[in-house]
Amino acid sequence: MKSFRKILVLALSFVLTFTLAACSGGGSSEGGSSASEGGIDDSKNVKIGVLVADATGAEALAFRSYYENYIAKQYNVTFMYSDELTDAAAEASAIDNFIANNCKAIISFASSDRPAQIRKCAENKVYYAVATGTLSDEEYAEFKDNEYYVGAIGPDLATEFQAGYDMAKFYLDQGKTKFAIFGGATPYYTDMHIYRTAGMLVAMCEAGGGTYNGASDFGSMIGKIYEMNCQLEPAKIGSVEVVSYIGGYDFDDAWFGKLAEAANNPNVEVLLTVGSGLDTFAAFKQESQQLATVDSYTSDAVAAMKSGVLNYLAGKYSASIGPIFMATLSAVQGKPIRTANGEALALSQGYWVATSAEEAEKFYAVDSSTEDPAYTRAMLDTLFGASYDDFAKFVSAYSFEEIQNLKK
Amino acid sequence: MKTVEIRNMNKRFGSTIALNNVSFEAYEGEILGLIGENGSGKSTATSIYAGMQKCDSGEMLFMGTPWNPSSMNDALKKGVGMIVQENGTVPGVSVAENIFLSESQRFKKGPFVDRKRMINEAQTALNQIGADHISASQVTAMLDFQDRKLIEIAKVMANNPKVLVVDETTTALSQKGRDIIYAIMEKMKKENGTVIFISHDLDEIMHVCDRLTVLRDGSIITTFKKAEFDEDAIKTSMIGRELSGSYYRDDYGDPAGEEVVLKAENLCHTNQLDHFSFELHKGEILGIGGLSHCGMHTLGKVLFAAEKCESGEFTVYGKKVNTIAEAMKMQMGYVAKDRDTESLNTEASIKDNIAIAGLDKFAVSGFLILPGNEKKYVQKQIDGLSIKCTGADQYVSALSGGNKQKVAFGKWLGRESEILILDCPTRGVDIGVKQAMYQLMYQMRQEGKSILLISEEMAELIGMSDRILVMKDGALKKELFRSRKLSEADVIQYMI
Amino acid sequence: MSKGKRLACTAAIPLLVCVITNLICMAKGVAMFESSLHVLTLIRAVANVILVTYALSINLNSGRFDFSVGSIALLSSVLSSAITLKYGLGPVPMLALSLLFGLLLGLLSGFVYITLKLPPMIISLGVALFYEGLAYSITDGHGISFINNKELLGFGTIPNYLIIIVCALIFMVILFDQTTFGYDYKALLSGQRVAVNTGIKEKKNALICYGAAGLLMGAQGFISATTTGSIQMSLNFGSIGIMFTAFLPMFIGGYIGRFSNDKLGYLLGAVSMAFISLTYVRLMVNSSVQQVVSALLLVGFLIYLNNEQRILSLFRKTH
Amino acid sequence: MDNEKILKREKLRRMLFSFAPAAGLVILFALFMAFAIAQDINIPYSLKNILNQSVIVIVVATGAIFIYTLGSFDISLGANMCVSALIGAMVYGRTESLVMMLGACIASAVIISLTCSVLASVFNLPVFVTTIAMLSLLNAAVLMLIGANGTGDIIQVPAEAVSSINTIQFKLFVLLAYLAVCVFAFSFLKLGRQEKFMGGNPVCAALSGLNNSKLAICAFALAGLGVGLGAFLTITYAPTLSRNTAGSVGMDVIISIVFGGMPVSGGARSRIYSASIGALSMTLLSQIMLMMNLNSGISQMVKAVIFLLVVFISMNDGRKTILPR
Repeated sequence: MKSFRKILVLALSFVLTFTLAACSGGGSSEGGSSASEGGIDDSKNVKIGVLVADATGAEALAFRSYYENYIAKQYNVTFMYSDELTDAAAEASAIDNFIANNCKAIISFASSDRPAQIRKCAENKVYYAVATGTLSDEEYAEFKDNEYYVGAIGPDLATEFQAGYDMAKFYLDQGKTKFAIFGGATPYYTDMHIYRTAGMLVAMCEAGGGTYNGASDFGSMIGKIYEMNCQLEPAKIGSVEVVSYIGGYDFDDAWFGKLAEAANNPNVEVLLTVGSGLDTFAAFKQESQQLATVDSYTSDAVAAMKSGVLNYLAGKYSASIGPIFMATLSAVQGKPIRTANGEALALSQGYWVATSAEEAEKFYAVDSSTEDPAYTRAMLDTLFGASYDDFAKFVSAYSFEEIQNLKK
Repeated sequence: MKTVEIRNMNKRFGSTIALNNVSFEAYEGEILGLIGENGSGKSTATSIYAGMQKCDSGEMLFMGTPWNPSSMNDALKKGVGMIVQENGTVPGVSVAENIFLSESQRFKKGPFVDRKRMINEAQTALNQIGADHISASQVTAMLDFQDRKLIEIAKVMANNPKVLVVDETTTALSQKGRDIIYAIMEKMKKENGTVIFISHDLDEIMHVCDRLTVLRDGSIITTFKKAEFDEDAIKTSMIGRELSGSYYRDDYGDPAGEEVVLKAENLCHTNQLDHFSFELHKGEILGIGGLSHCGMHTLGKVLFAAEKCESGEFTVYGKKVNTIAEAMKMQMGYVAKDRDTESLNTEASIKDNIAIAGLDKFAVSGFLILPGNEKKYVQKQIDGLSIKCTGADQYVSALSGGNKQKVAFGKWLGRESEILILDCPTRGVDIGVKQAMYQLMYQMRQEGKSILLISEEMAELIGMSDRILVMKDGALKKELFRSRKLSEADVIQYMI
Repeated sequence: MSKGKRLACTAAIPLLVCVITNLICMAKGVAMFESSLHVLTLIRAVANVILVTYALSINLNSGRFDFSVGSIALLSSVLSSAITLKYGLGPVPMLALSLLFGLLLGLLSGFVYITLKLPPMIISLGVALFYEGLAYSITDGHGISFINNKELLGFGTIPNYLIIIVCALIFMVILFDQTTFGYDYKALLSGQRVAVNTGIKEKKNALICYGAAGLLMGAQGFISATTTGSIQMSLNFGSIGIMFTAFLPMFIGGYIGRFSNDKLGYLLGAVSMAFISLTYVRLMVNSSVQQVVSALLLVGFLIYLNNEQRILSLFRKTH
Repeated sequence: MDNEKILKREKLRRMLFSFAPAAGLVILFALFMAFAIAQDINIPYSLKNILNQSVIVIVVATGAIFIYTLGSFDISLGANMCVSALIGAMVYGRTESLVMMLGACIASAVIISLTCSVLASVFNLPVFVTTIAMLSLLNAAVLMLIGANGTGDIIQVPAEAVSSINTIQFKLFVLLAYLAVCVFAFSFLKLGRQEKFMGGNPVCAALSGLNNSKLAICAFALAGLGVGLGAFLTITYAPTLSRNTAGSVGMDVIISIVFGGMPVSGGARSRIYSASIGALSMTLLSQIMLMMNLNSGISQMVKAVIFLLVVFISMNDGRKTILPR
């Protein structure tokens, strides 16, 4: 009868859609080279879950391609990627999914509620590591002895402050005095962006000899920003001036209007952005102005440096998440990398800063290649089961030149 | 020359048989009457012929050639026009656009539509049928029901069809509108066209038609020639059986109760009610009669607190009533004229419709509804009114007109309403079911219930009411009392 | 209603909004139009809002709620910019491609609607998810960026936006007031059953509606892409946000439409919204205040619209 | 074919159609088990996980069914839940009592939900536009609440405070208790029948003594209760709240209700259990997508196709001559 035919169609179409989708899905890894020296056991496939905070940002995609197109090809590991996780509940569900799918470890880019993530992984005997991020001091104190907490490698808040400071200082030293600042997610109280903005302002205070509404050093500046409910205002800082400030990611007509307004201001010399400079000021920038941002080394960013749209790029190189992967693999295979008294990793890593097209191109060449990235398998293998000091020495040599020396 | 020919046509709507092997024909220069109960198939057959819907099987010929129109417009262009009973115009557009609905192609000048030419041609079409008081550029929504029907007529006549179907249009029109239609039909007849005239009104049909075909339950019964027209013969062929027992009430001496259950004083409401006062007694059927716009329908709504009157007030058992819920607590019930939107929810089942008004009646300790109690409560009404259905869960939309009305009655009888306001309760119901309704009304009267019978059918008022109040322009014109000698002429003189 | 009064009522809201916003700016010591950039910001806002308002109103007026407008703009701009960058084409070919893809995506959405015959809101939920997923898969999540392409970014000038606005207005007025499709559309709008019985082909009409809405959203996608030089991907209904910007202008347009052509009414509604956006820019209003003001304006105007008689009679009583 | 046989077929067909969503759920579950066994995942943990992820959407969607039954529509439920959760967490911060937190969540959710319906009925605005305006107002309120609380971008409840009740048993208890209340109100109280009738034909409902604004208030209150419980469960599941909390709940509720076979226009065919079926089906579907490890674009496309297919089979009775609106 007509209705049974419909139910049959339903069943058939399900099976058809899945088989179609299944074969087009990401192929599983081909299995890396067999057991190599240093005792890495490549015989058993290790499943690692990755918690994604931003599924469409250039930086996130660059990281993903390093893991999926290089690491997964070199080692016998499979990466399972979550959807974009916007809140703590989504993170908890994603971790549960990974645990259910027998993931041995989880590398997390999501930071809504790190303690909850670590507790859930520890409860279920799954190793947990923080990529391109850090724990706060209290958090580190709480989890440093937990054997399932591998550690964190990435710019700590001091490094974020430094990135903002260096960016502003680069132009202050050139005598620039009129700035526009894009505060990004500051209004949403996102620490990373707050500390970068604070860095810029402190650098301006030092160069301009004034204060920003009374604050001039690291501590007072952070307090001042929170005091203003993270809604910053343009202000004169001695001889330097923040001509205009925009915060938030509204992407509506008014938001574009504000960005255009800031860039179009004739006496603004430098456009400083805590992030996504290409998606904000790039289209409105005038020839005479300089645009600085914190982003990753993508082909678009490098092309922008070449064409002069972008003039200062501080970026995390995509291979920077290699060491944390190796630390996680070591822990999973029973050779955890701990401090003398058994504490987890907590290493800071900064940015590659390119202020000219050639530099940017040089960084990009290394960063984007899937044959010879910044950290190759050979280099990472030296970290397998390494002592904390050797590991720390390797990680702290993160500038471009130091990495080239490590390669030899 | 045969213009219209239909051979062995069958049509079914879900479970109800609409046409069962129907064949008939009509000739040039003739007005063929079609008469029959609701659901007899007369509207279905003609609407299939006029292209509004398709038949399941059967053959159709027009002027001798096979005939299968794809839509009403297609049929109209090829010479067969139809004027439907329900509203056939689109309110939101101009009169001209209604006249040339889905024909805007004809007025294309290059890629665009020549609006001026469309309005001019529409105005000529209106003037042709004598409706020149309507301006073609006006928005249709601003016109009253009469003028909107004239627009439909103008639209059909603009294509000067060879065959014209008039489906129960005259009943809803004013005298001016009726005269226009009669003139058109005479003109068509003179010019060797064919008119198929469908109506409920026996006198009108016998007066206008040359031949009369009778349908019942989807099949042709017989055809009368003008000479053989006889009211009783036609009536019996329509119902197919002698009406057992009396049609209306046949008691004339039995007085109504003395106790006043409902008292209304000087009710006023815009142009609908003009200081209308009356009393309704226990165990009385009080008829309210008048032309369709005399304000009696508004009276029904006001007494059920569905509409607020501007001044004056009414009391039930001495108490004022402000909301429908209060009226229902005072055991009042209201069967609306527009059955499918105001009395029934056709989206829901029979059970839903009957139970909704009586939830408090079968709720355990006032709030708990148990499916068992509900089923019992509903089944009592289904059996009591002998509603023909597959079960309480059948959707009301699948029922016939008569059964729908029974469900509407069941809704109020279920909660033992003592005072019932019935607004045209037997409109669009077969004679068989009508008779059952009248017997039910009489039985309710005997049980001491009071009924306010609002009706546009004189025979019904005279046959059923203990007293008749005739209304005109919102005011009480005349009070008449039940008597064997009371005739329709006595009542009509106060209405017009 | 006399011609003069009709004209006055038509211009009332946009003029009122323009005056009030200018007063607010002056009160804060900021001139509304200091440089040509502000005019550009205003005109770009008008272009963006009017295209979404027209696209949404085509289907919403005939009772068809449509969540997929945002995703059509997203996917059509992704497809058109991908081809433009691959073959090094200029902005005008990109606009043409964007319109074409918008039209095709709209027609596909309409085709799914007339075949499955499900309530339009459900269809639009499925279609929005599908188009977002397709855009993500095509660009593998990266979206598209052409900030180095001065030629494409250069498109955003006042004359170009004005041309798009005028073309949209002419397109809507002609399509809906002059063509046979327009006549059938209006008939279906207020008398669906009668129109279909008389012989109007509703399926064809609905298909053209979805196609026209898609075309308009193609243009909107092009404008927002060439504004920033990059197209951000969005998943899980990330793209439906843009439709909420169209509700206030649509209601303003509906009100103005009583006194003159409703297409013009939508345009004047969009102009009013653009003035409000420009005020947010000039006063550097932060986004949460912006959201509250917009929400209050929407509710306020709706309260007026739905209680006009009560308010007017109240007004007459007090004077 | 005589009359009886046709009627029987008609009844059977309608009954089968109402089972299509349930059939969809069973088929999805079978596919999930097939993939789970093939990839040898930890099935008990995964099933617990599915319940954990669906319980919040089921609770909110079941409450929302009362609004949909009336034929109206609410897109601001997610934003309401975020605000209520933030208020609940702030109340916990000051009172350290879970009961107070629960009370605060429910109270604020019900009040917000009622303001929406009161705003619509007092000023007779179209409900769906009122909810869109509420969406913006609530999003702004979230930022203000977070600002006022002054603890950075989050408002937190200490994890150990809620860990005792962050268990499957507690969630099942809350879910089943709330479902019982809703099923009782929907099927055994006057409210349910009156709402179904009002959703089908408001004119006839009024003439049968039903009070539209009273029913709307009850509907929005019950929906508010659902949102309040959802907020409480969100806090227990993930005690760190931010402006993005419950970001996707608004749309998940609409998808789940429609996927569960509930007619968008409400009325007599509304079913209270369609939210549970829809929510579970969608979660199962996401789990299957995850196991296939597809790129998120493709998995969203597959989800869209299946969503339209199941709704097509469960809703299409094929006899419609004019296009639905």
